[in-house]
Formats: sequence, structure tokens, C-alpha cells
Amino acid sequence: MLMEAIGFYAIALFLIFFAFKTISSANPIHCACYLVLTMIGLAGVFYQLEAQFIAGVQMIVYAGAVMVLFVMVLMLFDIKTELRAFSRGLISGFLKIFSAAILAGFALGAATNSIGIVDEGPPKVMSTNVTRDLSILLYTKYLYAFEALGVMLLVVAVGVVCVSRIKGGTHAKH
Amino acid sequence: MSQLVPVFVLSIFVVVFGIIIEIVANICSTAGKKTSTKLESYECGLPSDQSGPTRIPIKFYLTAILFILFDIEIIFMYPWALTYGDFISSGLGAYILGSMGFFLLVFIFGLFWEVKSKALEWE
Amino acid sequence: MGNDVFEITVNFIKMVVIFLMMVQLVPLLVWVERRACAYMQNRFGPNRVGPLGLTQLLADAVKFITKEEFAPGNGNKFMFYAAPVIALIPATLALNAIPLSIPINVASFEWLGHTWGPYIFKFQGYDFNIGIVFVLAVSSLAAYSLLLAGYGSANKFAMYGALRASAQTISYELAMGLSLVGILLLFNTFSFSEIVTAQSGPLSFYFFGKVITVASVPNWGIIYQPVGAVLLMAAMFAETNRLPFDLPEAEGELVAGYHTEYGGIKMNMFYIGEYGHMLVASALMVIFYFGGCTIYPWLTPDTVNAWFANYGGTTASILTAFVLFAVMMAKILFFLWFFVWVRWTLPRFRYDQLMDLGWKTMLPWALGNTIVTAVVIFIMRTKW
Amino acid sequence: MPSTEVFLKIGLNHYLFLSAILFSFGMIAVLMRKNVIVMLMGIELMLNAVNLSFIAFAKELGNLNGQIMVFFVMTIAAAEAGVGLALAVSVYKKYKELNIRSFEQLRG
Repeated sequence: MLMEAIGFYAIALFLIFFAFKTISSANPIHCACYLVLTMIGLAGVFYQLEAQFIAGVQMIVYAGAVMVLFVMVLMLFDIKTELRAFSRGLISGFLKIFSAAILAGFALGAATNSIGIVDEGPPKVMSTNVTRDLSILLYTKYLYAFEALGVMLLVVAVGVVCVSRIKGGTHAKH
Repeated sequence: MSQLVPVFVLSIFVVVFGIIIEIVANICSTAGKKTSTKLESYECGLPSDQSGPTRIPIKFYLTAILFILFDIEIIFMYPWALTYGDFISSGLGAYILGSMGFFLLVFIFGLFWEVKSKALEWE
Repeated sequence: MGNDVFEITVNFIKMVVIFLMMVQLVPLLVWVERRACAYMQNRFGPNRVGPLGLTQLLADAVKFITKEEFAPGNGNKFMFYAAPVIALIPATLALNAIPLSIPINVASFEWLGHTWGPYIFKFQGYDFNIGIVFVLAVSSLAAYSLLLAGYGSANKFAMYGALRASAQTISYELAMGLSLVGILLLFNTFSFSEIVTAQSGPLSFYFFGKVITVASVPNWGIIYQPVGAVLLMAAMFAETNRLPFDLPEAEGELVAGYHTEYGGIKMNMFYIGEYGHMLVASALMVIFYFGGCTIYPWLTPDTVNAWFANYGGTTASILTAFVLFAVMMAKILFFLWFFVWVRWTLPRFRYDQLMDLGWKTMLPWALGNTIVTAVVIFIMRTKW
Repeated sequence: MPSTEVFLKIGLNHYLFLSAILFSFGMIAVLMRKNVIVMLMGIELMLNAVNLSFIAFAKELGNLNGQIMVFFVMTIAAAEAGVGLALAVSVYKKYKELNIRSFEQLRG
């Protein structure tokens, strides 16, 4: 029981530290690197919550593809490191911190109130082979959503190419 | 949780090993003078006219975006491939093949359109 | 990692040994490469330093250590030094997930006045039941060491080389992912050990519902998936930036691509990462298509076990594990030789040919292979 | 001082707190950062926090609907990141700097 707690708190601190660094570092490429570490930490948490396949997919999709796109795009523009992450200013600074505090309060309040939702019945055991049941469920019960997502990905692929091909775009035909 | 401990221990060990190698190399490396010309980025001897990264063709980002989209479609195939045997043995073979056929059709059409629309053209 | 001290230490030592095996591979392969290239161009390779030039490796190591430590002026120092260390991590994590031989079961024994219970030590760093997804996830992190190296050295050629190298790596990851789908369709499992046990029996497949077994032929993946094997091999060449795909490092104006500004031991660490990826690639080829650590009629776990029947239980299982480990290493060394062999025979691609090959030929071929495999398996396995 | 058991027995609400904290970090990034790409990263962080709470509930309730939902949220988040960056690139090409103000001039 203690080992589990140590494991959870270690990963939680790792995540919170790097998430905070992601939003507060001035140079955007440092933000991207910290976000990559947060994604990898999250994959660890998913594995802890017996979602093995989802942890693998999270690593492949987020840490391996989306963040590579972010770092590549940031490297393509010669980004000037901003003077400061958040623009200082007495009133705007105060407003920023006040709104951030309210938002965090809302989020934590929602989390604490949701404790009672799930009835504290006997802990329900997950199925033995989560990955296999997940895939069977994906193709039987959620088949329509799966096909709709396939079409959506096609639409996005066509859309991105067209966005890059408009008059001012990078691949415009001149 | 206990399954992941070896991965953390190994990656920490590799990082420490890498840092130790770099420190060792730092210690016993011959200390050359840090002249200003030596510190400039290496451009086969030509004095580099701009400082830092300059105009680089931006068309790499399109490949990265298309990679993400097609990578997700491949990841949707992994659960299908995993339970293909179970579906066939439980008599649902035609059902799963048909549904995946439609998904693959969409995938192939997307790929075909990308190729035809010369989005991936490198001059 | 294990529930008592003995098991934890053995598991840790096992991981460290596999990592050091990968690190020690670099000088060996560099030596093999220089000798083989010399042999192919009928000249002598390094033969001055020691017999057959073997201690050339030590000379290189000393040279790398004592090279002048240098970091470019206006680059980002932390990323410049961090990139080589990050280059090591993906290859090691992937290599430790691949089973190199059958597990060793150790009977309980008496030592230092304490009876240590029976253990089962797997011949790999750690065993996940989502083995394939783990290896794919970790090897997709390899693009970061290139990008950080390119950005850290603030040299526009290095940046350009890093972008080209990572664009090439990610576009060939698609073809690699798809060729694995063919294997998954066949064996219906993510875990490596189940794939190896499935391949250690005689060739048996469904034929219109009936099971046909061919006695003397091993049940290897290459027989079912020849196209998938070729695709995985080609994708692995591109993944490790090996010739004929090593364009980002070798173009006229790109000097040496993302590791232009690196020298000495940091450059060597990039090579360790690259050769580590080559080792992972050949291990994957052997596990998926060439039956892992077993050759069916002669060298299966039980036939090799029969050789050592007269020894005790533990020593017999240790000996069989190491014999099968030698079989696995022989197959891996053949594929490493194949990497070196192709390097000195094929010319280099142009960049647009390289990207066209990745997107316009290998991806459709991998898709076709997946579709044909799925249809054939459907026809063969349903009970007509 | 409540018994330490509350902190040691890792239950559902520990993961919900973690997800709430990550979500508020993402929201702060979106609200307060000027650079467009860091805002997109904030959105990614928020979506990941939501994924975390989905999976925490999936484990608690013992059924897999949560994990299927995470699968779909990931797909849409990745597609959204792609389109967002495509727009950011075209804005950067036109206005040579990445400030959220320049998105107001986009027409059509």
C-alpha cells in the first residue's frame, strides 16, 4: 500500500512540476520539451490505472507525433524568446492571478464534490485482459464512432492541405 | 505500478551513465583556447553571414501533420489486428472485415488524394 | 522488479548488461564496418594497431575521450549537451523489452544461511504484455534527440539537417507501423514471448478451416509475411538513418547534418544510439520473421534441454537458455552484417526520391500487404 | 489530523485532484499566454487532464467506456493540434510574428 502511494506521489509531483514549467517558461521550445515530459509522465499514470494499451497509444500519438510537430514548427520559425512569460503590470498582473486562482478553485471544487458520486461499493475488478476487451468493445458497440472518426481524419487531412495552399499559404501555387 | 519500476530505473541509469561519460570527457579533454572564430558555427570555413537559424523552407510541417493523421489511422488498426482471430473464431469474421474495409477505403482515398494533390512534393 | 534482494539485484544486473552489450556493440561494429568496406573495395582495413586492427577500437576510444571539449558560441548549451544523452534512451528501452532467449527457472537453493525461493528470470530487461506497442512508443521518441541536437548547435546547416532527418524518421515510422499490423493479424498478440512460442513449432496453418501441419519446416513468420519482412527491413534502414537513407548527414551542403558541431565522445554517443537502433531493428526482424531464439527441428527449447538432461534442473535450464541465446545472437549478427553489407553496395537516394519512396511506394505496399493478409486469413480460418 | 490512511490509500479522488490541477494549468496557459503555439500546448494539456479523469473513472467503475472515450478524445485532439498549427503557420508567414492579436486580422 505504501509502495503504491510512493509511486503515485512521485509521478504526480513529476507531472505538476513539468506542467507548471510548460506554462511558465519564456522560450516556447522549452515549453514544448517540458510538455513532452508531461505527456510521458501521463503515459506512466495511465499504465498505473491499468490502461496499458492507452498508455502506449498516448506515447505514440502525443509524445511521438504531436509534440514532434510542435517542436518542428517552433524550430522552423526563429522564435525570439519572449521577455517574460506573463506580461507584468500591477493591475493586469493582479487580475491574472485572481482569475487563475478562481479557476483553480472551481476545478478543485468540482473534484472534491465529485467524491460522493461513485458509491463506495466493493471495488469493481477490471477485466483480466483490458486490451483485448477494449478492442472488442471498440468494434462492436462503438463501431459508428470509429467509422465517423476515420472520415473525420480524411476531412482534416484534405483541410490542412487546402489551408496551406490558399493565396498566402506556404504551398501557394505561384 | 511495479511493472514500470524497471523502466524508470533503467532510464535513470542511462541518463546518469551519459552524464558521467560527458563529465569524464570534459575532465580529460585537452583544453584548447576558446578563440572567437572557433566559437562561430561551422560553415566549412566561410564566415557565416547571418546569426542563428535563418529562413528555412516551411514545408516540413505539412509532412509532420499528415504523419499524425495517418499514424492515428494505423493505431486504430492495432486493436483490430489484435482481436481479428477472436472475431473470426466467434463467427463475426465478415462483420469485422467489412467494417475495417470501409475504414481502409477511407484511409486509401485520403492517401491517394494526398499523392494526387502533390501535397508531398519536394521540388 | 522482484520481491526479494536477490531477484532485484539479478534483474538490475541483467538490464545493465543488456545496456552495456549495446554500448560495446559500437566499437565492434565500427571495426567490422571498416574491415568489410575495405574487403569489398579489395584493400586492407585497419590492421596496424594490434592483430587484425582489433585494438584500433581502444585507440579510437582514447581519441574520443581526449578530444577538445567544444560547444558552439551562441547555441543553447543545455540542449547541446542533453541531445547525445537523449539519443541513448530510446534504443536501450526498446532493446530491454525484446526477449533474447527462453526464461531461466531457478530451483530454490541455500546460500548465506538463507533459502532463496524458486525464481523465473526472463532473458530480457522487463516483459510487458503490450510489447510491440511499447517498442513502437519508445522508438518514436528518437526524433527528439535529432531536433534538440539541431537546435542546440545554432548552426543553420545542423538545423536543416535535423529537420530533414526527423521528417525522414517520422515518415518511415508509418511504413514500420503498418508492416507490424500484418504480424499482429497473424499471431493476434502484442507480447513478444507469445510470438516466439508460436513460431517454435512445426509449420501449421489453417486451410479452409482444416489445420495442416508440415512436419520439418519451422513455423516462421517469413513464410506467411515475406512482403512485411521486406517492408520492415527497409523502414528500419530509414529509421536508423543508415545508407541508402543517410541523406541528412551526407549531402554536399549539409556538412554532417545534425551532428555537425559535435566531436569527441558526444559524437560517439550519437553512434551508440544509431547502432542501438540497428540492434533493435535486427532483433525485431529475428523475433517477428525468423523465429526468435529457436530453429524448429533441431534447436527448440525441449530438444536443447534434452542435451543437458543429466545436469541438475537449474544448470540445465541456464545452459539451454544460453545456447538459445547464442542462436538468437547468431541471427541478429547476420542482420547486422546485412546492414553493413547494404551500406557499401547501394548508392544514396536524393531527398525527394527518399520522401516519395516513403509516402508513395512503401505506405501503399504496406496497406496492400495488410489487406491481402486480412482477406486470406479470413478465407482460411472461417469454417466453410 | 485525519488518519494518514486518506493520503496513503490511493483512490479515485487522488487522480481527480491531479487532473484538476493539470486542467487549471492548461486553462491558465490558454488565458494568459500571448504566443499562439503555447496556447495550443495549453489546450493539449487540458485535453490530457480530461483523459486522465476519464481513465480514473473507468478504473473506478470497472467498465471500459472511459478508455474508449479517451481513444476518441486523443484522435480529435491530435487533429485539432494539426489544424491549429497549420493556421498558426499561415499567420506567421503573413505577420512575421506569433502574437494572438494578429489572429483578429484574419478574414474569410
